Amino acid sequence: MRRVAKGVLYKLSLVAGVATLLFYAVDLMPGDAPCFGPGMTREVCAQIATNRGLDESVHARYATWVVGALTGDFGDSHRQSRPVLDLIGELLPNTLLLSGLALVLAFGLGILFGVIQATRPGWVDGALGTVLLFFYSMPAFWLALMLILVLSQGLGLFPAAGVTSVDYDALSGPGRLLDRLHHLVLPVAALTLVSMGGVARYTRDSMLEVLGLDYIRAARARGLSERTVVYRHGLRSALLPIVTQLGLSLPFLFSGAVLVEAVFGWPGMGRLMYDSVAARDMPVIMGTGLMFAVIVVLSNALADALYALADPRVRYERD
Amino acid sequence: MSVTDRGTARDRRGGPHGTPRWAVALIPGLGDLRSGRPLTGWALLGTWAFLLFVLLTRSGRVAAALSGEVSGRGAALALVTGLALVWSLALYSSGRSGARTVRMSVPWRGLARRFAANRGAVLGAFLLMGLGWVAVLAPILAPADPLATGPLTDRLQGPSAAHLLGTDEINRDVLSRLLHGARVSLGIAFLAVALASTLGTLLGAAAGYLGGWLDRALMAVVDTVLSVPRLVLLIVLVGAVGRPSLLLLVLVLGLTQWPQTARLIRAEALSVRDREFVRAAEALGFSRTRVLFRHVIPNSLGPVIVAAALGVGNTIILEAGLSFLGVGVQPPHPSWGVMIARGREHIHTAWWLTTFAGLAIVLTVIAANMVGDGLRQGLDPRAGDDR
Amino acid sequence: MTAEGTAAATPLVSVESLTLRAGRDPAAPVLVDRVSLEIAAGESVGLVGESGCGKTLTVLAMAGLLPADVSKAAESRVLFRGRPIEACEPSPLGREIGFVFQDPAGSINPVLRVGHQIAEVVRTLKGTSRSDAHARSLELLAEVGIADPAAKARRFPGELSGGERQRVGVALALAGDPALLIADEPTTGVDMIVQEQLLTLIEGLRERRGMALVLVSHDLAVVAEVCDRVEVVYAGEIIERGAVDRVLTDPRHPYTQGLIRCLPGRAGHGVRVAAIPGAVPVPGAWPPGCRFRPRCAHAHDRCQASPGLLLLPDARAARCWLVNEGGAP
Amino acid sequence: MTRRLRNPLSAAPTLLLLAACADEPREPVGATAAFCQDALARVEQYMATVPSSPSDSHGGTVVVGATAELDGGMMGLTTSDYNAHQHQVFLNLMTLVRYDDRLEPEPYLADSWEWSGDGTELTFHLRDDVYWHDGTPTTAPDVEFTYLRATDPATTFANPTYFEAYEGVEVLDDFTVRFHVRPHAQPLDTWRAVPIMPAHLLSEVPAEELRDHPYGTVCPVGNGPFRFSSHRPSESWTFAANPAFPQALGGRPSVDRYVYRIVPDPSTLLTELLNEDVDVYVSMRPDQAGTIETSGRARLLNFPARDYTFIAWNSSRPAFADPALRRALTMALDRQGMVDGLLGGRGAVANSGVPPVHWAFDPDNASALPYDPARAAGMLSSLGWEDRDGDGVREDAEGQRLSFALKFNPESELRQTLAELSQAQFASVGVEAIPTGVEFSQFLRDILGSDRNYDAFLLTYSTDFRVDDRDLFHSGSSDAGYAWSRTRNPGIDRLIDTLQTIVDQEEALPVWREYQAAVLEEQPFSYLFYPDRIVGLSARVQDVTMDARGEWVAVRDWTIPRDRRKYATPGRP
Repeated sequence: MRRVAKGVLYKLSLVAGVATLLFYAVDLMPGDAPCFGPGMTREVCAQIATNRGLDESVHARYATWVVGALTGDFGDSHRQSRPVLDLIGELLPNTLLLSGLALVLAFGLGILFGVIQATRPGWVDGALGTVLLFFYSMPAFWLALMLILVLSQGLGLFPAAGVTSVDYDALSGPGRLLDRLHHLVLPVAALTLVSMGGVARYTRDSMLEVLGLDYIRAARARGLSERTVVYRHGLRSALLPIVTQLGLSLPFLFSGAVLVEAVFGWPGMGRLMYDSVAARDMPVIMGTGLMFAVIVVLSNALADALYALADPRVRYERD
Repeated sequence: MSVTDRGTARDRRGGPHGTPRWAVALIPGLGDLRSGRPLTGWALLGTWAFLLFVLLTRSGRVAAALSGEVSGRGAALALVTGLALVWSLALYSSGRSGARTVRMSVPWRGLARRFAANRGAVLGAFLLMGLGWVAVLAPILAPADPLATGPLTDRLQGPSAAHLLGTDEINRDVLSRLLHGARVSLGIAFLAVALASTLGTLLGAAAGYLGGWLDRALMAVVDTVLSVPRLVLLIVLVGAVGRPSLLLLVLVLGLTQWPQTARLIRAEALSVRDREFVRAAEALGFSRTRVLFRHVIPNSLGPVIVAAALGVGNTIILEAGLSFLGVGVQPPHPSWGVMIARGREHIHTAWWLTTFAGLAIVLTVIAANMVGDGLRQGLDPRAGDDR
Repeated sequence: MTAEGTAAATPLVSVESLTLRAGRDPAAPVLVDRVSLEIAAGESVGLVGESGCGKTLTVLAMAGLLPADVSKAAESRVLFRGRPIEACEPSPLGREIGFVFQDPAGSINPVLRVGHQIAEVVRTLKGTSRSDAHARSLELLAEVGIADPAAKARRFPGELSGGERQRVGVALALAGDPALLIADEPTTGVDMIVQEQLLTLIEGLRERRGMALVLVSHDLAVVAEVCDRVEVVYAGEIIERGAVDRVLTDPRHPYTQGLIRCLPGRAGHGVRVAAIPGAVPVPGAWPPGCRFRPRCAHAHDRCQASPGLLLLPDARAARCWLVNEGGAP
Repeated sequence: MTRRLRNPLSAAPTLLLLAACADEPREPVGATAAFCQDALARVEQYMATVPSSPSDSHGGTVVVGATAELDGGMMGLTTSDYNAHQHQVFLNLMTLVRYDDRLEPEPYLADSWEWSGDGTELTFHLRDDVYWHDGTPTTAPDVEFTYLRATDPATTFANPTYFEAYEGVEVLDDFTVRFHVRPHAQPLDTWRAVPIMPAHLLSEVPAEELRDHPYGTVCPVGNGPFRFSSHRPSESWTFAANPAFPQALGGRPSVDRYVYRIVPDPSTLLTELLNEDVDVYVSMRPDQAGTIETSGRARLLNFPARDYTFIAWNSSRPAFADPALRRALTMALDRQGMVDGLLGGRGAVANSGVPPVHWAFDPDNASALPYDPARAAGMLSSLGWEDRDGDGVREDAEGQRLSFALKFNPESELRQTLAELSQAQFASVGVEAIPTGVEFSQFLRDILGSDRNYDAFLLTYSTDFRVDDRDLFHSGSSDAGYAWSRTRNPGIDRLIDTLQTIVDQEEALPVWREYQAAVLEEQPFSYLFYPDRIVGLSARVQDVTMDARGEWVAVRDWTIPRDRRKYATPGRP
């Protein structure tokens, strides 16, 4: 019980640390919310700052923010004049959909290709490895541009931007699903292709290591089929480090999503965060930053939980 | 294991028989090739051939640069010293009888051998080395000034004999910008990774070896930094200083990378600190700092080296991403990321602007990854035997 | 009955001129050199020798389990019931040949429950239903002497003691009701009491099930306790063979004699194999002629030529020039 | 691998936190949410009662693509965003007057207006058939409310200079409102620019909360030809035709639905246009126009506007104090080349902040300060700037190098290109310009802050119809935010003062010419060019006219022909 409490406390303190780091780092950023245009005066800018409480000291503002955040009030966006939680609620599902799907595909396909590489040494391993490394070495945004140029503009197969079509609301149920999937193809492909290689390489190495272990040989000696040996015994153990990798790669996927979202006009958290930093929209920066931190901390916890689930040794060696 | 060791031993016995001494002295790397060190041999030979080729084909430019008439004195000096160094090395080794024996401790010797046996890794290493030289020699190699503009009415020319990779939106030579871009992109990546590795190694090893509050505090910092998506952190940090200079980019890329390294090396240090030689050193009464630097760090470096090689690739991509968002390298420095970002305006009509810069990134990152893979397998004997 | 008759006529396993090399290269060092032996149904044979002499590789070859980096010479043949083992369909592994590995901890998957692993093998080999396989796994656990099999079946290997783990290893090997059990140093790493229990278990199982048994050990005493016949291996070759009691009482090869002198009770406590000076030469560094020559007290000029395996009465054989001269020195 | 063991259960409480975060915003929180729910419900209620009998020519959905959000949304009292303002005055809200295509005021929400004899009282008579989208009539108190809030400093109205000459307001009756003013140039321009806001919705909102009030982005209830239907942040705004829009003003718009889509990457947006997933690409990059021309999959529209691009010189830095030097620097730049090359001819060389669409624009200045590097070099030499140490950069007698940082915000590709181009062209006359990209927020602080942290910078500025350079060049405001050159020229001061008080155009024209010549002489900025606004149009959309008034000036008339309609519209068979 104490261990659990300590774990939760540590994670909460991480989130608090991120919030503090972010608040003071953003405060260090010179420049104010852009107030600019013909006739816009310094007085107006100063008044805007006063209205938003920006003329207080940074510590006072931080305290105000913390008190608000603890009571579930993350403030209102300056650029979008609506509650931050409202904004996040609109955009987070988009990001989760894109990054989540890409994550699932990257890991699913990556593990599959990694196993194929590990079990088929020779040219299959080499060829797959080369192709995967090629995509892995690409900047995601560059691949995104190329995908748009070829598959959207050139062949007209997929829309280049957006989450849904303009007439989404008028579509039937299955039509809506198809429309969403149609819009997901390119961004998910861009994210998946660049991250798949890492997973595959990891899986391959892990598989090779596991497949060389005694108990795999022993399993074969007991007459188990190659399929059972590779997938049930080999992959199951090889997955352990990959599960850890899964937890650690979540922040990367969100980072990658910032750029992919920008290219595909995908209204998500990455873009929201980027735009807010440019506009010094502090409530949104803090809200999204905190959201990211929570997701990362959660995914680490999830990775640990999965790890424990996959590896009984963690469970019984705990005491 | 013992079997393959013997095989190498047999190779090593062979000497530069049959190759005239003068050839060995004149052509760097030949001696190494003949005495069964293909890695060193080809590296020396390749470098020598490349530098000589550049010197011969661009002698006018080199001379002008040396005399200060045109820019690129540093590059010209590097070219001449590099050539002199390679040659003197050849002369030196040919002046001695038999093969040189490089004294390496056992694990590193194993690494070198397994690395050399990995064709991909060797190819990657040569590619990186070549790119490194291209970056250093960019002012001499580039056919034109990367900042010099041509007439605006004639801009965005496609690849041609005059401009091998075409010209950009203000009629600058893309090839020249690409070559100079190598300086910026590689320079930033290597410096940032060096910074991160140094910092991460020191802090991570100290945390792992010394433990206690230092460990807890450092790991809390590490976990915190790793909880923020790196790109977001980078945007904020670059923004916090306002004007993204090259130095700043190196700093923020390095300072956001070290936690990963620290985490890796801490895990290593944790296992090393219980090994006999560390305990023995402590028992002898050596100071903890001395034990840290003499025993713990050298024996934990393996994963750091791998992470550094892979980190170079990641950093190049990250820098490109930052530049793509407009918060990275600032003009007129032509980094590859900047070239893609700027070229995307013309992606529909002038494909050469984004394509070549993108390929340069892909090539470099592939090379860095292959080297990283080679190192990883080289450091792990089990993995090395799978190939 | 006819089947049994055939089985009696053809040995269960016969190994003919087995030569193994480290690597594919025909010039690669030889690890096992022209070993031939036969195992009849129901027979129990011990393979004895110091570590590194090729015992384990020989039995792995018998089961068709050679590691990828070891290659078998073209003329070598391993026959199971008279047919090349590679050609047997389905593979006799598990079904006809059960293998108990040296390291029980390493040879059982640490992340799967014990009962699940046994049931999995039962299901694969016997094609039974899930519940039947589970019931059978409990029976097997009971058979190998694990108390409270139902509870232990739910445990992970890491939660069992070393002895229990090895018993599970035996149960896994028995899951297919094999005709031959190969046990490779099954008692390594366990204490004397557990070793005794395991040996008793294996001996009892063999008798009850009428299986043939190949027991690999560096300890002649272990083999003497369980086996009918013994094959002494040194530097990749068989150097002596015969019924256990005959070999023990009348060893013909100086190496066997050395091994016997090391047995506890004969040379007193605390004395180890060090009674034979020197160490087994590594593969590739075997001396020409008799390979035991450098360590042999009776070495002589003629020992520079290999003596060959000399057949003796009572199905015995030894590889020593001294044998021809009418007995042990 | 060594790793710390973490209890998997420790994730549970944090998981709840996430669940809470993800669920909560589905229901917008607090009183503001209730405000918007009520307002939108009343709009639906009212719209159900309006008879809509669309003819055959009506219908279809037009999709406009742009790279940025409508910052501030439809809150007309605070926005400074160009696109947002256009949507306010042409789609969702109404202004008292609007400009016709000759930029002369014409009636809009105000049916007519009159001046008192001494020019100090301006009386508007409002139309009586304009209703807010929730059915409330638009009346004089709405105008009064708009004026009072806009002039209240707490509201932070974006352009207080609009009301510099205004002294008070009085409501005469429901549809008559009178303003008290001091005589000044173009007095009606204010009411072309400031949309009238709904008093019945917003009068309870404290002035300081208006800027961040959700009215602007969640429930903008307007009275214009389009009514708000939804806003997905960073993604799209959707408006529907307002069937209750007065017939006298043209009635309901031609299209059923108008969608503003945000696609931040310009090249992706271009692809969307070429694929007809976007019909109107506004503020297209000049470089993309060429793609449109060669593709044949879309057409181009470009028109001169009120923007100009310039390099501002900080004359308080000694090197830039001399107007002659600034003129020499201008002559080192190939401005015609920029227009022809970078803009593809879509634009004109600039010589002042008076755009060609302005009635007082002086076309005779077009050939002033021509591109002449040799003459520029000569002028620099004669001013004492010579390359004395042979490093390619000129120095003055004290050895001070003619070298400066040229700041710009790298978010703009065009200005990035311009910075690099200027560097090259300055270098050819021995002047070292160091392009220095500065992130926009920081850039604004540098150029607007009182420390004037720049030597020179590049900017594109959008002037008002009522050109007033007081805050740019008048000595009286040289400490204020926009006095970038910090030049003090009594002649220019006098001209600016005079111009803002002359009501009659005939009378003002010669003064305007004199002013433009004075600016040319003083050269506080190196004016580069007036870029045209460029718009890409898909084959789907017809009847599009655009001019200096803005892209959306005639959005009511845009048509999607019947055979080109591809989107199903909710609620229409």
